[in-house]
Amino acid sequence: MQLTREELLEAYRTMKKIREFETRVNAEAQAGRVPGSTHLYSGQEAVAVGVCMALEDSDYIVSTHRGHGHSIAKGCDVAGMIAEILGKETGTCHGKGGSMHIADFDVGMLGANGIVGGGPPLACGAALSAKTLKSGAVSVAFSGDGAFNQGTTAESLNLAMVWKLPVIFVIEDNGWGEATSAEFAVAGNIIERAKGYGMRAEKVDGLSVSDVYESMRQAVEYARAGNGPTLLHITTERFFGHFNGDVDTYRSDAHKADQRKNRDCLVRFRQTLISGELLSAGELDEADSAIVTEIDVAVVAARAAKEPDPSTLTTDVYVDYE
Amino acid sequence: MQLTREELLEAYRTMKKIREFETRVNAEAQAGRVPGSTHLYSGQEAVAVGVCMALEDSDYIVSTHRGHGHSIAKGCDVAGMIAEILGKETGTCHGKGGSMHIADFDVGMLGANGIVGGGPPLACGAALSAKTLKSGAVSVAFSGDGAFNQGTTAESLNLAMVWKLPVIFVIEDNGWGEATSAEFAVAGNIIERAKGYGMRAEKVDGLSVSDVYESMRQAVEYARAGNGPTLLHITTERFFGHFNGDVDTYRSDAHKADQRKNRDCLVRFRQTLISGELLSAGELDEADSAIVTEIDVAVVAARAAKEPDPSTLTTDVYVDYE
Amino acid sequence: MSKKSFRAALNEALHQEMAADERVIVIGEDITGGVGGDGVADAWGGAFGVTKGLLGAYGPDRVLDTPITESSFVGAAAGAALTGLRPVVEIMFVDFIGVCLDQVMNQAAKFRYMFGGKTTCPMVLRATFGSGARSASQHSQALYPLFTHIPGLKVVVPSNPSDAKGLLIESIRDDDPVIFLEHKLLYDKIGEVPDGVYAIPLGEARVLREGKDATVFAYGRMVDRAEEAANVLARDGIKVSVVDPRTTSPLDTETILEFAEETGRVVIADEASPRCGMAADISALIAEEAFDALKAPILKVTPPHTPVPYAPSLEEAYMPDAARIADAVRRTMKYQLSVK
Amino acid sequence: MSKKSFRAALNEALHQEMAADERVIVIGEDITGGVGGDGVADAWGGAFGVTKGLLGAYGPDRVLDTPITESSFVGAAAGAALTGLRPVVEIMFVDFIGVCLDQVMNQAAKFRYMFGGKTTCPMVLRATFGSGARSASQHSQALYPLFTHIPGLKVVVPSNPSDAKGLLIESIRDDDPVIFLEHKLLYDKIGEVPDGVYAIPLGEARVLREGKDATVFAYGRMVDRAEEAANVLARDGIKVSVVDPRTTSPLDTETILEFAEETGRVVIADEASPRCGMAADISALIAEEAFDALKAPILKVTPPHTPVPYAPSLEEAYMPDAARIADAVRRTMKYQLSVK
Ligand SMILES: Cc1ncc(C[n+]2csc(CCOP(=O)(O)OP(=O)(O)O)c2C)c(N)n1
Ligand SMILES: Cc1ncc(C[n+]2csc(CCOP(=O)(O)OP(=O)(O)O)c2C)c(N)n1
Ligand SMILES: [Mg+2]
Ligand SMILES: [Mg+2]
Repeated sequence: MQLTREELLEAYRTMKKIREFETRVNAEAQAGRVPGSTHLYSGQEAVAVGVCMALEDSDYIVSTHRGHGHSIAKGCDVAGMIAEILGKETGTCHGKGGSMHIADFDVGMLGANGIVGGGPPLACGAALSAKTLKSGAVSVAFSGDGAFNQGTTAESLNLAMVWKLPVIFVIEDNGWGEATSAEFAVAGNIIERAKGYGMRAEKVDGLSVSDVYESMRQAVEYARAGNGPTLLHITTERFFGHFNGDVDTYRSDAHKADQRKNRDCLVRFRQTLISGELLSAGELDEADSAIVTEIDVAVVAARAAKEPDPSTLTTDVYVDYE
Repeated sequence: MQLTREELLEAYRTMKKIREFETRVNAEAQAGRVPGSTHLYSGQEAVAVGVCMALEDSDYIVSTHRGHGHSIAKGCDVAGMIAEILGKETGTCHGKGGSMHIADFDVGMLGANGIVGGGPPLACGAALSAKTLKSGAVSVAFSGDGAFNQGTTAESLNLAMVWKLPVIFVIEDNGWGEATSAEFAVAGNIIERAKGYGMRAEKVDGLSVSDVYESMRQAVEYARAGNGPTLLHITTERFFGHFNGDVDTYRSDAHKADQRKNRDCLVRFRQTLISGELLSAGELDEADSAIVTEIDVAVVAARAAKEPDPSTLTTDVYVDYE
Repeated sequence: MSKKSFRAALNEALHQEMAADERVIVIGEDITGGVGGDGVADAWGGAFGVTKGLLGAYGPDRVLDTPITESSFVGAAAGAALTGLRPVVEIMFVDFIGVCLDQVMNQAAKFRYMFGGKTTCPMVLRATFGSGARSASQHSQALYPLFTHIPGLKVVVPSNPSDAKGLLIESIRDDDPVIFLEHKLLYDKIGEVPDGVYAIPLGEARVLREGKDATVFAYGRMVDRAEEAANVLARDGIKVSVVDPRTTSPLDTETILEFAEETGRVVIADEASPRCGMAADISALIAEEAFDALKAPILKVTPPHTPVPYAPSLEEAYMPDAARIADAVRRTMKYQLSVK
Repeated sequence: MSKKSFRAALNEALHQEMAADERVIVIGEDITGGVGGDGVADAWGGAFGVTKGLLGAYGPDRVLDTPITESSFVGAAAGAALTGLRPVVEIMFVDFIGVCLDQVMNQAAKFRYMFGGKTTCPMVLRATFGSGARSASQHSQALYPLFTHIPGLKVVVPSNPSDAKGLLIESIRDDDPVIFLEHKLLYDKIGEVPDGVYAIPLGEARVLREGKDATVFAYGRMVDRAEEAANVLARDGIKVSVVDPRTTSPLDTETILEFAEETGRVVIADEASPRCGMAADISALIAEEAFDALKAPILKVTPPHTPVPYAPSLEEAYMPDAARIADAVRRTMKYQLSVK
């Protein structure tokens, strides 16, 4: 399906927003202003954006520890996100969650997750709500190649088939789970493993946002029509180390340079847009600078925001906690 | 590979021993002499026997809640087993374990297991010992069709491939997990699911003890040669309800009658032996009556045995517990 | 009001809440039983028959059987609770929490807090617990101390049919995740149970009897045994209060402290393992907040720190009985405070 | 004897035991780090660097990286322990026990008992724990009360480098399953650590200082804070004993009771959640067995019953500090026993 100019520009904007956001988070972290650690999404933008472009606000996503990109693509407010990461009361979770627990129920973002494999069962549950309440919504479980091995993921694939749930399993295969390669850790083949459950499954080039979008669009259509789940095995690139403190010596410098040079989904998309005369360099530059400004404003505001008041330590444990 | 007369007779004996044991356990239960509940193995004898015939004493098996057959086939003493099931101090576990926790380390039976899916990780561990200590042993994880869905099983298939372990996953597919059919609960196909991990996998007719033995023999050879795991998907029949108190109304009487009449592995084996002139009816009858006597002696002794002394309540929690 | 079993009372609670609120769904292994078979449907209605009949009344969209994959379906209940449903999910034996604790401990329990109060997770996890059924080590644990330890969870341990019904209705209506634990030896217990719909607030103890000599606190199946002990003691002129806090979290600290203060002598009879258990929890509460009133050491009557054994002779010795409770009360009565 | 970090002390313990006993193997995620990459091998040596260098010394057959599947590899450790090996298995954060508790609680912990004493399961499960690193709710829990509750497990919570080494060596040699918990903020703590091989028995408390006015019991990172509090109090002439029981199971009840009896005033400072926690456990022990000697309520200093928050302002308020411990001691000192 052909994307309009506006849709392409929006996709570019969101990818750029994620990239810029992560660049600034990394800078804040290096300056010692991020209290915890963060897992940067840079390099994988085409996945989050291609996936979420195919979704409505009323659809659900369940994210991972590497959740900034998913959150932004699903429509979370970046000002709240950066404030959350800096541990401020203006943060998305009022400072209680931090980078790994960003959630925004208004846009169907059901939460990042610090537990590898924690998300797929929850995504099945959201899909069950959609099915039971006949809302027509679909639900997406983002998982990494590492998370794909967790028993919870395997169980969820089975449950989704048994209950015929409108859920899409998006496996973002960046080749690594922390410092362990997928080549070592993932036996066999992700697509074959999904097909073993009788599940519709497709391999997708995660460097192409339009490929991701198109595969996702079909999966959503399939799910909304009541046909059940799909698994998308999307190959992608993790530019940084596993977390902001990881020096990443297990990958050669040559590998990392090559990644940035030849396998950058944002650069590729920009080139495609320009060479295909879909958008001009000027238009894209303009988008870029608007985003840089937006993120900068957000960062400055987050720095200035107050830390949560210690009296809030014991609130929101229970609905009726005193 | 051709089995000798002696081997065939031994296989028959063991199958009969399991059948007779279960018949007596059931009778004891109905008479109110079994304190807990038990899961009868009747109908599945060809699986346990075919599998264990291909193993040495030094090989390991990890069993399930339905473990009597596996235990007997691996060489556990039936007198100890029945005493254990009756909760006596002469039992295999001195009355502490009961039906679901029979184990005998001297014959490589690492334990029945009350947790569905509890066994496969343990079997990987036993295989790891064999590999690390270069003992040449292999390890077998028995699991039901229901247990096959558990995340622990999926993780174990992956781990066995990643670590190239000498482990054999024996999936005993009796079509039911309690009152839920495998048709409902197992999405896709067990063999395809195993192959998704790149694992050697084979479907086997569990009504034929020689088919089971032959497939198992090859899997053991493959594992001992250092090639890694195999999964055997063995179809079989559960004659009784899920446990001794299950009235089993979810299967029609016709189905159950047909099972007993046409899909009894013991009857089939006997017929094959006789019609193939491998063993005579007389020889088999003789074996039968020896077994009936052996089990009867065991039951009578178990009934007469003492209950464990309450002072043993707190022993064997720790090696050095006081 | 009519006589009903604990099982029937729970079943009635489920029926009434499912009838009243479409968002209530029930999930679990064999909670109907017979899916895919050629025999009768709803053959089991749960391993202990608690969900029997729901399938017929509310259909397979709201009464969902599952594969044997607790992590995925307990997690699905949590995810459904985040998105508009009010699932009641069953794990057959609480011992099975080992395969799915993450979805309870790190997901359901923590959502509201981690997300800064932005959501609720109104789910109920039902499970049987307890020793006495000769089910051995992996099917007999109490385990409510584990859940009580985890902030974000509420934990209910009813001791009789009418409480079971009212507490389950309240649990379903509660907006926080609730762990609802049913002692397997109580299912056949009969009691007067109101026919109508009623809810019993979580965190309110039930006082079974008041006596000024000592107080016995007990949950679940221990409540009957405490009553039994109280009857025996009454014959000797010892008057004890028996208090069933009914929920371990929230805990009715007010009532507990009031009785501890009034009687000054306290025995806690609990079936859970002793270390970091509920008996210790209540004892420590009293030792900190009602110390002044104490006339004797706080005595805990619990099983030993061992797994649950199979053989009847051992399991009977494992579980605290009325004699042990009465004996503890007698010991606390005899205790003379030395001058400090 | 030389100065070493807590991390280095643990690493040394692993090296020494692996050198001494071929059956000792190490299993875990990224415990080498870099498998399948084109960069350097043993790049991580564990998420916190504790296993660094083992790969080079003992090779990939004894130092095993894993997929992210805790149930399978923790269970594999248990299975290996049943069959001749002595595995040390690492789960990166103790919070992850949620995905693999069954293999610990229902398998490893219960084998010996269920099987009637016929086997041993000599495995060590290592994990980091604790708050203070801004790791939020799913990566900051203490959780040792969960393990302490489970019969069949031993639980070790070291507070300093030399204890860490001696206790880890003992844990590896112990024939029962041991949960060995390392506070993540202690890894860089430096202390004198003997270079040779030594083992510290499990179940023996360490007395850091003796003072007759009150006793503070503390584990892990709370031990330093208790010492800090004791120093502050000393300036005011209040002399407290500080006792680190070092293991929660077995518990050195003898030393605990001795100090409770001697000082009559007790404060328990603990980082675990309060309900059914270690502070409650120790308090209840004392309230039952040393009641006679008590001169004041037993005070617990713990975090509130909430998940661990992310923001520094909240997390600092969450974790008990020296000021709160000192304050509790002062409150217990002021307490005057009323005549009963
Ligand atoms: C249950 C659990 N085990 C281990 C971890 C530690 N951990 C955090 S992220 C990660 C790697 C995940 O790899 P993958 O799923 O491929 O996602 P990626 O980091 O590549 O995005 C690990 C092991 C965890 N958070 N939860
Ligand atoms: C973790 C866990 N969930 C549920 C159960 C209850 N249960 C015991 S046996 C069983 C069915 C197992 O089915 P299958 O694996 O096919 O073995 P079968 O009974 O057919 O031999 C169930 C659900 C359990 N023991 N453990
Ligand atoms: Mg990855
Ligand atoms: Mg089955």
